[in-house]
Amino acid sequence: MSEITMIEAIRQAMTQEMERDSRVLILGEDVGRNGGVFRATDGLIDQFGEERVMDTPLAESAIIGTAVGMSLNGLRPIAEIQFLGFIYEAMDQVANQAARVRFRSTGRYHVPMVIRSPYGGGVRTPELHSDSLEALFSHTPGLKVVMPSNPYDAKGLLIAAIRDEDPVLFFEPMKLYRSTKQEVPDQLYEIPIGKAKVVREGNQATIVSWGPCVPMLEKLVDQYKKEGAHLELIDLRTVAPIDAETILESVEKTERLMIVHEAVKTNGIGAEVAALVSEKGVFSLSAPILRITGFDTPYPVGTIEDDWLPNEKRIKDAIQQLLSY
Amino acid sequence: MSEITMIEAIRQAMTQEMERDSRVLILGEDVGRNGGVFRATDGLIDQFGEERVMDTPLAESAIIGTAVGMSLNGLRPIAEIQFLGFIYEAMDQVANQAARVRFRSTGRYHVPMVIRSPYGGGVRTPELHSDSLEALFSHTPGLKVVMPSNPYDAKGLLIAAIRDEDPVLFFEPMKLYRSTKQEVPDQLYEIPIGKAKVVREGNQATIVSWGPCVPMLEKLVDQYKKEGAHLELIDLRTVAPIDAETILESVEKTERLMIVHEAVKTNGIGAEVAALVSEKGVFSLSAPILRITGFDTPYPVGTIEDDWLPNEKRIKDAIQQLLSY
Amino acid sequence: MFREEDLTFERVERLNEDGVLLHDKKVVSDEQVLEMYQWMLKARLLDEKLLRMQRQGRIGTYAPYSGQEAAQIGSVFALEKSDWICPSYREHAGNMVHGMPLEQIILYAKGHLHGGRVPEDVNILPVQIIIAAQTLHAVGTAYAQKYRGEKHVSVSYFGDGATSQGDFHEALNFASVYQVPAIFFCQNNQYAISVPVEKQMASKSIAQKAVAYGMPGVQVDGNDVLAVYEVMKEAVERARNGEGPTLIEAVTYRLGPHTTSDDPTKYRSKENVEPWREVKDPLRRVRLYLENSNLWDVEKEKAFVQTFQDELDHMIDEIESKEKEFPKVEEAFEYVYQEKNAQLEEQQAEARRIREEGDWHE
Amino acid sequence: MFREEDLTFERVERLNEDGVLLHDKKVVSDEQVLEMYQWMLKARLLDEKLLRMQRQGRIGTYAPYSGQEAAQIGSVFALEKSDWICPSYREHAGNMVHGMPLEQIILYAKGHLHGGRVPEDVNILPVQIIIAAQTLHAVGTAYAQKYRGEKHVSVSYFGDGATSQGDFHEALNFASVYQVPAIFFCQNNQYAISVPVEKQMASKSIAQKAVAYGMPGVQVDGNDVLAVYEVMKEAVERARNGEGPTLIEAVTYRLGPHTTSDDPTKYRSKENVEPWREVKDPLRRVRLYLENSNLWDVEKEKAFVQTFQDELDHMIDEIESKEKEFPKVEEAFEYVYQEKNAQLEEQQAEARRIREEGDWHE
Ligand SMILES: Cc1ncc(C[n+]2csc(CCOP(=O)(O)OP(=O)(O)O)c2C)c(N)n1
Ligand SMILES: Cc1ncc(C[n+]2csc(CCOP(=O)(O)OP(=O)(O)O)c2C)c(N)n1
Ligand SMILES: [Mg+2]
Ligand SMILES: [Mg+2]
Repeated sequence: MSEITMIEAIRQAMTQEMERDSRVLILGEDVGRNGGVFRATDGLIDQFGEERVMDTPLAESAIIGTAVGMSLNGLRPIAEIQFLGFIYEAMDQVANQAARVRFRSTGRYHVPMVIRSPYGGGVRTPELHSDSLEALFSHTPGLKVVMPSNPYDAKGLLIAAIRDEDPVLFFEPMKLYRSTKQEVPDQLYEIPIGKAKVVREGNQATIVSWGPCVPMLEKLVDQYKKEGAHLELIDLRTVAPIDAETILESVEKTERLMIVHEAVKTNGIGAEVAALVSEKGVFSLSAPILRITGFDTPYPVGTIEDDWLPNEKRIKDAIQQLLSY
Repeated sequence: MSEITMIEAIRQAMTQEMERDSRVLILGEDVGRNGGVFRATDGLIDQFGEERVMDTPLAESAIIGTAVGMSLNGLRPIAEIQFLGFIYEAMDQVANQAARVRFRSTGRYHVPMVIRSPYGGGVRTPELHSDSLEALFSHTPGLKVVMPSNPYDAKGLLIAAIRDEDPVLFFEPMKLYRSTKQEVPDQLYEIPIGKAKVVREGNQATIVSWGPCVPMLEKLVDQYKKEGAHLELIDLRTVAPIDAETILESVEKTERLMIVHEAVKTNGIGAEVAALVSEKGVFSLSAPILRITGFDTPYPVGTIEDDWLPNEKRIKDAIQQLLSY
Repeated sequence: MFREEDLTFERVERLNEDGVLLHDKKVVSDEQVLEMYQWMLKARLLDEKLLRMQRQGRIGTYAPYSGQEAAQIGSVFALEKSDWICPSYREHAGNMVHGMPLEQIILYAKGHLHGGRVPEDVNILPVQIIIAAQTLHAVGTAYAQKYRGEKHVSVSYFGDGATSQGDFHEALNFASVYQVPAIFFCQNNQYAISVPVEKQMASKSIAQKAVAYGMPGVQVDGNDVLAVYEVMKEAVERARNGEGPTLIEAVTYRLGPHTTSDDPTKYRSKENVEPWREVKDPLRRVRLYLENSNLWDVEKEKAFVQTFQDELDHMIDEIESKEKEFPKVEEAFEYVYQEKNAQLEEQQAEARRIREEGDWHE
Repeated sequence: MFREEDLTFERVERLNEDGVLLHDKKVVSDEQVLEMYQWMLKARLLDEKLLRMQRQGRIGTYAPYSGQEAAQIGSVFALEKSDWICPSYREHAGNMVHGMPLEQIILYAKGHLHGGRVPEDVNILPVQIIIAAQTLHAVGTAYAQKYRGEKHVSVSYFGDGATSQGDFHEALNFASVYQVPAIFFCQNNQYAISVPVEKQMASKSIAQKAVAYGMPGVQVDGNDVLAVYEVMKEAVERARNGEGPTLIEAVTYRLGPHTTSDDPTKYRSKENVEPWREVKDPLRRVRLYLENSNLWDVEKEKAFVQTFQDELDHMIDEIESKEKEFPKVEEAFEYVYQEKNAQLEEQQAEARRIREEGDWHE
């Protein structure tokens, strides 16, 4: 056990998996000599050499397409997209290629690869660096989308992703890279992909979230508890597939649901969560389902992003509203 | 007025707009000499010349990126993506560029362009030609997504799209290109983007759909009517933005909602429709919200696609279920 | 200033249109030429059969390759079975030679769920629909070979139109930066659907594009199976020796429509096609050579055609007799992930129920 | 076989590192050289100021361009105001000369909502973050010019790293196919963040890539403002005359970090940087030339620096005194579409309410 940040946990997961399995390698822009723009791969090129920690030319489609080819021929690449907003360049290779090879070859081929990418707001990045695009991929069968919210989960989920036989998108909230430390086991361990975690138990309302919003919500839920309001907080951890069972069980108990995410509202993952409940748990509901999310505009500039993101004020107002029913 | 097919209506809209406004031009693969693989632009190169009906090299990102540049400099391009499944190649130019120029320049620039693309199943296309990807774009602020279901709407909506000052994705259900003819006015007319149409009135359940499923649903609803069940059918026509008002009004009356679309279920537009209702109309509901959609697999091969798509049997079963509450 | 005028243009040729060898140096034996011809003939017959079947509604949209047999087969002849092929949709001739079973090609054409299931021991990727996407897969598979110290090469096949795609450029760049054993084999059949190559690009050749990547580029007469073989052989040797990738442009012609949905009279004239269908036909000159060498004659041809057609018909009959047993929709759910998640389980059950209960589309 | 060895490599140079003209033929007057120098100096001072402000937390992440002033300013000097610029994020020097107000540059750096609002009469697109995306916008804007029969040209600016992107390739191909008046101006500053150009590509130059498109390609000493001007002038003339696009590679060097978040010591040594910071500095040689021509001296330099710095400081003070009045979140909803839809109306009201009621982040 040691107290480490999320970025350290991520680096540790990759290092240990690469030590264990020579088929695992890393490719991406600036991941080698520079150790990644967030230092996620710092030092790895010295340990594993440039054949396994590949500084690539600046071309996202090629990074993912090459990784697909590698996976088809026995390797297990971890491809890094420097910021999630740049993944559009590689959409065909992600959605038409990686996601479909198993299906198109009815199992003759499959693509055991991981795509890591930082995302999310609140850190005053330049334009186009803060988008949360998970929903695009949840609408693409063949992909899994994992979004950790703390160092412990990050390590266990990334190891599970590397060992997964299918393409896994692993999105890392950059706001949380170094925001806190947590006790993380030194050894290798897996956290199953596709299982949500109830991080706070309660019976008055359910809050579903993941990634960057979770720590803020934990704090808020703890605060409410002191004031006597018992909220249940679910960290999805994996947004595709969604762990519907855990959500439905919770809503059955609390009768109230709120979803919090940074991505823009319309057709975000929040929509799918709401739809699942309106399909299978509608009679449990005593209140409307609320979504507190990024607004339906492009991610804005630094001077206004704090007012654009789901923030405490918005969430508290929504909780008030839920509890008023 | 003349009786024409949808493909003719589309061609007519483009022709008449090009006659009216010299800033309008067309670019895409095989749109010139060949007249488009579906003949949507047949004859246009003869009428307008190859400067205005441009056969492009085979590169979707360049088609959209060039069109963005044209729009920024005073033209009004209509770009064709040969099949919607190929738009992934141009995702950056669509979602990061076209969609955001107005925002990033706070109004100094805007992008009045149309992206036309055939989509949808049931016509035994080769792999990767039948995907319905509208939901990817509804999650991108700055874009509008229009999906007509008949010749009359297709003409009016396309004209509105061409005249719109913002980028409009205009998706054409290839199944309906030539399936029926309809009376369409010879002159130019606009159908407003963003307004749904109640195509059948009823009070026992609401069915929301768009594009390729609408004709089948009209037939079914008419059938039910004969049998004494009164279903309301809403053709969204525009899936981004969604006309929430029309849907909510209907659900308030019918208390039952079903959404039908060809796209895969998870995080499809159906999720957003369900979420909107669970947010603003949840207390009207007497039954769970049902989604009858493509299943959560990649679009399958021709021998099984009819069993994969929303089909009459599935829809009837769902209606039965809705009415049983 | 860099200008293309400074380049020296050359098109490699070995066997002229009359079946006469242009150089003494022949790198293949007459037995091999015969074998190549027989494959080309089979390929032509298969293509014609599939085209007919499409017209009869027995298969789906089909992309014929007639005219391009020399390019495909000449190049695949230079490969070992352990080498990888990343093909497009118009590559059945080459794939067949590399081990793709005929049955598999027919199942694919029939929209059978397993149509893309390449046999385990055949190193061919599922045919690529998305133009140029496979060029990157060749880089990745080649990298894996190099990484493991294997001597295999990866070949990606694509058309003239594909060279306009960003992926083509990114693939050549990656391949040359990492010096992987990849070969980029372009069949310049002069059209991307309706767009002629002169409107696809402003350069005089495709091969010269290699210069942008510090990579060797070769243009070859793609209807000359011996020239193609030779050029490919050299590229394969360079790749195996760790000397990196090559771009090959095989200049050929698609005799038929782009696909069965295409009407080529919209964009090219009879006069344009005619010479390619006759004197320039890739089979013709090999047949002339073999006849002149007394290795082939009309009788042999007739017997060969009969045997193969019988084999083919028999195979198709077999497959068509089982059409009712083709996989059903519920099987599709098995191939989305290694393990089905809860949503897929539920949907699979629903799909099966609907299909079994439904009489709506019988 | 096509090989890069067959090309003749040449780098255009006019003014050597000692400020001595290498050719008699000078296409600019001394007054113009002086003007160029003054712009370069202003640009350097602005860059240094912004870098300091970032270190003080007064602006966000910043991408300095010091070292690249000659490339940017020399090339923009060859343009008319009616020509279009499609810049990347490292182009303030050139943009400034083309008419971008200093205020606008500062607002952008401050994350002001209107930071990207280029003045109506300035033909510069919002700075591009997505590598190489703007190369296509140059094709489109140029096409519009050609379509309307205007003589303006469009220039896209980008880095060495950008040449690896598919969009770069597609843009050059489109531009050459349509023969639009577009110029592709690459500042090869030798690094894409940490990746040196030798790992970015296997070709000996970037300029040679033009050959793949049948387009002229020129390599120029990017730290030589006169050579850059001359080469650009020629390209602009070709474009205006309907002779199509040109690719220009200006070989230069980024003296500072990639952005203020970058630590260049991770990937390059002091020895590597030093010569570029000294003898090769683009300002130095022009200053030497001007001093030798008695057009400039230490006093003049001092006075000029003082005046500009005062102007800059004053402007920044003005802006910073109004920071509380910067646009609020609700204004963002005005720029998604020409007209707000119902959802946006509702969300805008909510955003305003939350901001006004909220004390949570004061
Ligand atoms: C990304 C993408 N864009 C468009 C298409 C549609 N399409 C299929 S084949 C084709 C032309 C391809 O031309 P070429 O590369 O020369 O290959 P050929 O068909 O001549 O063998 C086009 C445009 C596609 N399949 N994928
Ligand atoms: C599509 C995309 N991928 C990655 C990045 C991250 N990124 C920003 S600048 C940069 C390097 C660019 O290098 P170059 O083109 O040489 O320009 P320079 O920064 O040297 O001016 C990278 C990788 C990006 N902005 N866009
Ligand atoms: Mg072709
Ligand atoms: Mg650079």
